Order: sequence, then C-alpha cells, then structure tokens
Amino acid sequence: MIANIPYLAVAGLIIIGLYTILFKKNLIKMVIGITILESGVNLFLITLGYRLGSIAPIFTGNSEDALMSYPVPQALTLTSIVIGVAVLALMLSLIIHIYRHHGSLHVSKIGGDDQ
Amino acid sequence: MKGMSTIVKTIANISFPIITIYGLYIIAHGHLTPGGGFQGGAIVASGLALIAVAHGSSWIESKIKEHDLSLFESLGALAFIGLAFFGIIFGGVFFSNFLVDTSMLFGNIPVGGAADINTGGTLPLMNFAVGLKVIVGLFAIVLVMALATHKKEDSS
Amino acid sequence: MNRRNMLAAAFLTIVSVFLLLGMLLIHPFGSPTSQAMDQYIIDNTVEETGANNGVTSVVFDYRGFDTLGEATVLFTAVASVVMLFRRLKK
Amino acid sequence: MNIIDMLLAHAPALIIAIPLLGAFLTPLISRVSDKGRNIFAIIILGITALFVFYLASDVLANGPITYVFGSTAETVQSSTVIRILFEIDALSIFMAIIGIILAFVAVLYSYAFMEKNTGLDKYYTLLLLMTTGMLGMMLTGDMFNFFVFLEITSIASAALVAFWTNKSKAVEAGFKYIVISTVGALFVLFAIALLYGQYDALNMAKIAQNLGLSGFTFLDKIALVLLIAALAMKGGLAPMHMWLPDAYGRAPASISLLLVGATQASLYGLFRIVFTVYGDVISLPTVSIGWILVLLGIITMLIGVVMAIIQTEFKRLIAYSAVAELGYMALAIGTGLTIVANADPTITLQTAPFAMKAIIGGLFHVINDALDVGLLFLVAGAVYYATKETSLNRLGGLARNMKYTTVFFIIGLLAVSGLPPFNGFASKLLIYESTYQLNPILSIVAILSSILLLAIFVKVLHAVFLGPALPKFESVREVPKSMLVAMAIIAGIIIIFGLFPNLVVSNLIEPAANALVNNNSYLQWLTGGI
Repeated sequence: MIANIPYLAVAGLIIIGLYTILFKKNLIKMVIGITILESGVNLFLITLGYRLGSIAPIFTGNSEDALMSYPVPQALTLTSIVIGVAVLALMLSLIIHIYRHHGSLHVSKIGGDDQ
Repeated sequence: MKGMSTIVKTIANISFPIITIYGLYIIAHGHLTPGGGFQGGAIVASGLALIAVAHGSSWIESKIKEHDLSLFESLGALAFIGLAFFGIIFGGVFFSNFLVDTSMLFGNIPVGGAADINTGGTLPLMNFAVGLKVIVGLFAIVLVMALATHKKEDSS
Repeated sequence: MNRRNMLAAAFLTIVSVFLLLGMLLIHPFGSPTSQAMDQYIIDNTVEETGANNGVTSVVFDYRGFDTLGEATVLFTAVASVVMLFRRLKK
Repeated sequence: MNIIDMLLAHAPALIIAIPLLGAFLTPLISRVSDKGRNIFAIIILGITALFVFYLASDVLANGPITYVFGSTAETVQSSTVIRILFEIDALSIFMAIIGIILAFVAVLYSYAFMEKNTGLDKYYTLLLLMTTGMLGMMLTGDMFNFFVFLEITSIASAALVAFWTNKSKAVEAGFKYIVISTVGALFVLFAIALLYGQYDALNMAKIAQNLGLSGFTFLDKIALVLLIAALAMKGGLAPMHMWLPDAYGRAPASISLLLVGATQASLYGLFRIVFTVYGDVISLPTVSIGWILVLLGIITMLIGVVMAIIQTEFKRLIAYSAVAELGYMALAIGTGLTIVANADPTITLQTAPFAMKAIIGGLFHVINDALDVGLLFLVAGAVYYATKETSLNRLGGLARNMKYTTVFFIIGLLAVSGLPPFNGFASKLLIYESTYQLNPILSIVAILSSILLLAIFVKVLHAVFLGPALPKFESVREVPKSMLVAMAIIAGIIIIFGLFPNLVVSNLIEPAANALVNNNSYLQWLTGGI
C-alpha cells in the first residue's frame, strides 16, 4: 500500500487533468488540463520501469553489473514528451486563430453549435 | 514584439554561445551520457528563443526567414530517413545499424562497457540529424507564433 | 449544476475510482514483475549497439522506427503551425 | 531485376517510408515548381499503391508476414520480442488497400480542387503525412508504434481540418478534433503502459500470448476499457461522435475523404485490440462486449440518420450519414461476437452459424462505407468548387450544367442507401441476414435507417441537382477533368464491387474476416519461431 504512493501521484495527476478538461470553460485552461493529464501518463511510464536501488541505464562511469532501471519506458516517455510538445504547439496555434475570430477564449462565447 | 533593453540584449548575446555549445555537447554525447538529439536540440532551440525574445521577433525576421527554417528542417528529416534507407542497402533491413563494429572510423565494439564517441555506429549520426531537426523545428514554431501574435497587435 | 456537468462529474468519478483501484493493484513500486525485454536490452546494449547509454540505444536502435515517427510528429507540427499562419491571399 | 526484388522484399517498410520521404521532400520541391509538387505527390502515392497491391497479393497467397526493423537477427530473442515489427495479415492489408485508394483519390482530386489556395506546399506535406500515419496504424504490430502513428494521423488531420483558417467554424472543428484525439491518444498510451507494466512487452502478438497465459486480470480489464473507449471515440461511434460531423463537414472535401480513412484506421485498431490482442480472453462466454457494440451500433445509426434529416448543409448531411454507416459496422461486428457468446461454449466464431456472416458483412461494409461516403464528399466538394455554395436551400438545378457530377451523385446515393446493384446492397444484405438471427428488431431498425437514408439523399438530389435552373448558377461549368477522374475511380470501384460481390468477398473479405476472428494465425510466428 505505502509502496504504491508514486502510482497514487499518477492517479492524482490524471484526475486533476481530466477535471480541468471537463469543467473549465477557458480553452487555454483546457489545454493546461491536457498537459497535466499527459504528465500523469508520462510519470506512470517512468514509474513502471524503476527498480529499487537502481541507477540510470548508462554504462559511462558505471560498472557492467550495476542494477539498472529499465531503459524502454524512458525511451517511450521521451517520444511521448516530444509528441506532447507537437500537440501543444498545434493546439495553441488553433487557439490563437479562435481568439482572432471571436475575441474571447470562453467556451460560451465561441460559435455555438449549429446542429 | 519589440526588443528589450540593452542589458537584456547583451546578456542574451553572451549566454547564447554558451547555451549553444552546451546543447551541441549534449547532442554529440547522446550515446554516452544522458541526453541525445531531442534534448540537445531543445536546449539550442531555447537559446535561439532567448535571442528572439531579447531582440524582438521582427529583428529575427529580418535575419532569417521561416521559409529557410523549413528547408533546414526538411534536410534534418531527410538525413534521418536517409540513414534508415542506407540500412536497407548496407545492413539488409530498414533502420539497421550498419555502421556499428565496422572498424576504421567507427571502431569496433568495446568489450567491458567502454564505448567511445565513435563506436555507436549510426546512433551519433542520427542524433545529429534529429538534433538539427529539433533545433530548427522548435525555433520555427516559436518564431511563427511570435510573428503571428505580433501582427495581431499591429492590426488591432 | 446543469446536465452536462452532472454527466461530466459522473464520468470523472467512475474514472477516478477505477484508476485508484488499478493503481493499488499494480505491482509494488520499484519491483517490476516481468523483465523479459528490458533485461535483454540492459545486458546487450553495449555489445549490439556500441553505445553506453541504454536509453539512446533504445531510442535510435531497438526502437528506432518509433523515433522516426516521433521526428515525423514534430515535422507535422511545424508544418501545421506554419500552414495555419500562412498568408491567405496570394 | 535484382534491385526490384530487393525493394519488394522491403515492401512493408517502404509503404511507410516512401510517403514519408515524399513528405520530407515536398517543401524542397515546391521551391522549384508548384505544378511539379502536385504531380510529385500523386506519383509518390501511386508508387505506394503499387507496393500495397504487391504486398496484398503476397499476404493473401502466403499468409501473414512480419518485418522486423533494425536487425536481421532472430525475431524472438531470449523468448521475447525486442524490436519493433510490422505484422501484416489479411485484415491489415485489407485496411491498407482502403487507405491507399482513398489517399490516392484525395491527392488526385486536390490537384484542381485546391489550386486557388495558398499554403499548398504544407497542404501536400500534411496530406502525405496523414496517409503515412494511417497506413502505419494499419500495418504495425507494436502497441507503442500504433500510438505514434495515431498521433501523426491526428495532428495532420486536425491541421488539415482547419485548413481554411479564415472560417471560424473550420478552426473550431480542428480544435475540437485535436482535443478529442489527444485525450483519446493519452488513454491509449495509459492502457499501453498498463499492459507494458504487467508483461514487459509492447509487441501485440507477445502481449496477446501473455494475456492468454496469465488470464484476465483487473488491470487488463481497465486497459481494455480504456482502449475501447478511446478508439471508439476516435472512430466516431456514439455517444462520442460529436466531433465527427464538424470535422468532416468543415474540412476541404479531399480531406473529408481521407478522414473517412483515418476514422476507419481507429476502428481497425479497435478490432485488432478486441479480437487479436484480447482474442484469447474475450471469447470467454462470461465476457460479452458484443452486446455493447450492438447497442452502440444501433444508437450511432439512429443518431446519424435522425440528425441527417434536419441538416441544411451539404457536407454536414453527408457527415451524419457517415455516422450512420459507422453504426452498421459496429452492429455487424457486435452481432458476430454476441451470437458466439450466446451459443454453447464449444462453438467458436468460425463454427457459429451466421457469426462469420455478420463479421464478413461488417468488414465488407467498412470498404463500402469508405467508397460510398467518400464519393458523396467528393461530389459535395465538386458542387462547392463550381458554385462556392454549401447550403442545400440555396442550391438547385445543377444537373443541366454538371452532368457527370450528377451521375456520380446518383451512384453514390444508391450505393450508400444499399440498393442493388451497388456495393452497399451486398454488404447490407449480409448484415440484415445475420442480425435477423440475433434479434429481428435489430435488422428492422437497420433496414429502416437505410430507407431513411435513401429518402434523405433523394431529397438532396432534388434540392441540388434537379428542379428549375437558378439564374445565379447559369454560368456554372462542369468541374476540371482531374476531379472527374478522381470521382470516376471511386464510382468504378463501387460498380465493380456491386456487380461482383462474391468475387470480392471470397478473395479479400473472407481472408480478412478469418484473420480477424482467428488470432492463432497472427501469433503463429511467435510460437513457431521464425
């Protein structure tokens, strides 16, 4: 139970992220929510690959048989972070355009759906 | 966006080469120490963003066009996928690490955890290709967004 | 509270409960139960790729194709951002 | 000769690498010549199509093939799979054929359709990237790789949906799409991480094998629910279909066509996860997600049809009919699963009567939906190109000046509402027959929605193409030849499929359906040891 506290942090981040996406009415805040959600998932990936007392999987200056944490989750997280940056850039540029069209970022001021 | 004060510009000018060299170090040693093309590229791109903020995006725009940036980005991406394609020709499969353990310039596989800067085969080369791509790509994003918001301020 | 918010709250509650349950049931922090793939990579990274950094050897060698995809994602984002801020008139 | 053999041996990698290379080269080529760039994009996708068709003949003749990236060493090392690999069986190649047909037609259509716009170098770059992502999702055999390609597809399509940035609705549709996609993709990533944490594997076949060995833990169930929710959301199934009409309706017509393919790539992911990765555990009678899929299908179908009735904008109406068509697929696949779950436990998908028929009908409908709805989108784009008008209330009498387009629209409308002798009829008949076995009410609802679709589209035909000639459309001309050729390709395939459905079913759909329900063939190389 106590050993799983890092996972609870993951769950906390994901819940905060989802809450922000679902309940906030400002587009920038929604994007922040997505970023928090993404951090939660990234943290989860990293956490999965950790072994107690292990070092980073790098052999420079370390002996061959040191206990090392898993390299694959770290590589996946790297990929996921870069993807996150890409998505963030696209979302922000779309938001800039929405602001140009409506002069506001509040959900209720934008468009309204025509069916 | 207008440039900032002389103090900021000077400090930015001084720190920019240091940041760039640090970033390039991270890229070049990606296969030996923590780091790699993405991380180092992000560092250099942040240095460029610092210059853009200090001097103002219009100043940057007079120096370099977004058009040329996307050219360099394409080149980085082409170098990366090109290395992967060479894997088909020399290594028999897409993405094969065909340069590793070929002696000569790229050395042989070290025994006992003492890989050196030249032993990674295609890894360092790919790091450089990705590094170029990330530097130019992230800087292009920052520049385009800065210019876009800047034009908006002018028109309103 | 309108209907949309009620639905959202219900959704959030359900997700949270299952998430927390899952996080309690997963293997204890620091002792993964399975190590088939990663132990192989740790053992063989220097011999097979000539790199000291296990993460880089995964990024560019073992899972190099993912990295091509990752570089493509960045390329896509740059192309998208530049396209969105293009001049609309010729 | 030698070099051709070598290239063909690497066909799985080249199907991804060639459009990717094309996308990286496009910015360079458009510095030289605009026309050259457009033709370059067409050629690139043409070459890719050749590789896809070669690979299809190979896979259909010799069974699933795997392609390991980065090493020629053994695929299975120390009893696990280290590297990324592509695994291509009849189902993935079937989806890839749909994807490449749509992409090729889209790029051909763009040649004239997008001519007058700026930013076309980025447009073609993103179009090629979107195709790459779509094909990658369909061919990959690695979970995380699937996620990466999912993101490439999402980012490229969201940007392309917002292509006309001067229209606020287009930008909003793009934003909605990217938010939904990103949240969905993060759910997928979280589920992948859950599976990875338990089995230390990312390969789909390896995870499937491990799942079969370890049983169905609670964490697997959470992962499955997350994957189904996220992919159904990206696949546009109700109740998370809201982004779909916006994105389809606001994008340029060529992109709407490609979005159909992207949506179906997500559906393919859903099928692959449910049937292959979870294939061993999910066919247990205790766990029936069949009924969930059936219900989702019926709801999706009804929402699509009902909402289509009240639309006044051409492309949004087609988009809602696309939602309805998605419902048919979910209904068919769900029916297949439910029949098996209801039957006695010894019966499997292959032996249960009508279950196989439902699945064949569902898969056949995947390709038919792509072609029918795609053709209608192209017609709507042609009408917009000629008249600059999208509202059904302001259009009329176009048949006089746009004869070919009218013919294509009639073909599309008959096919989409499932009338013989077009392809929609062939697949819908299979779906009606098999759902009738499950519950007659389901098939009645399905038939009714088809009839409603017919009524809706006949109304559109009357509003847009028939009726008195309007003075403001007197100068309207037929669209350029390249657009007509693009529409003619799809119409031709629709007619061929409609005339010879048995040929298509036995050569293409049945192997795909077998590959779907029987995950042993997918896992074979893992245990057999290649």
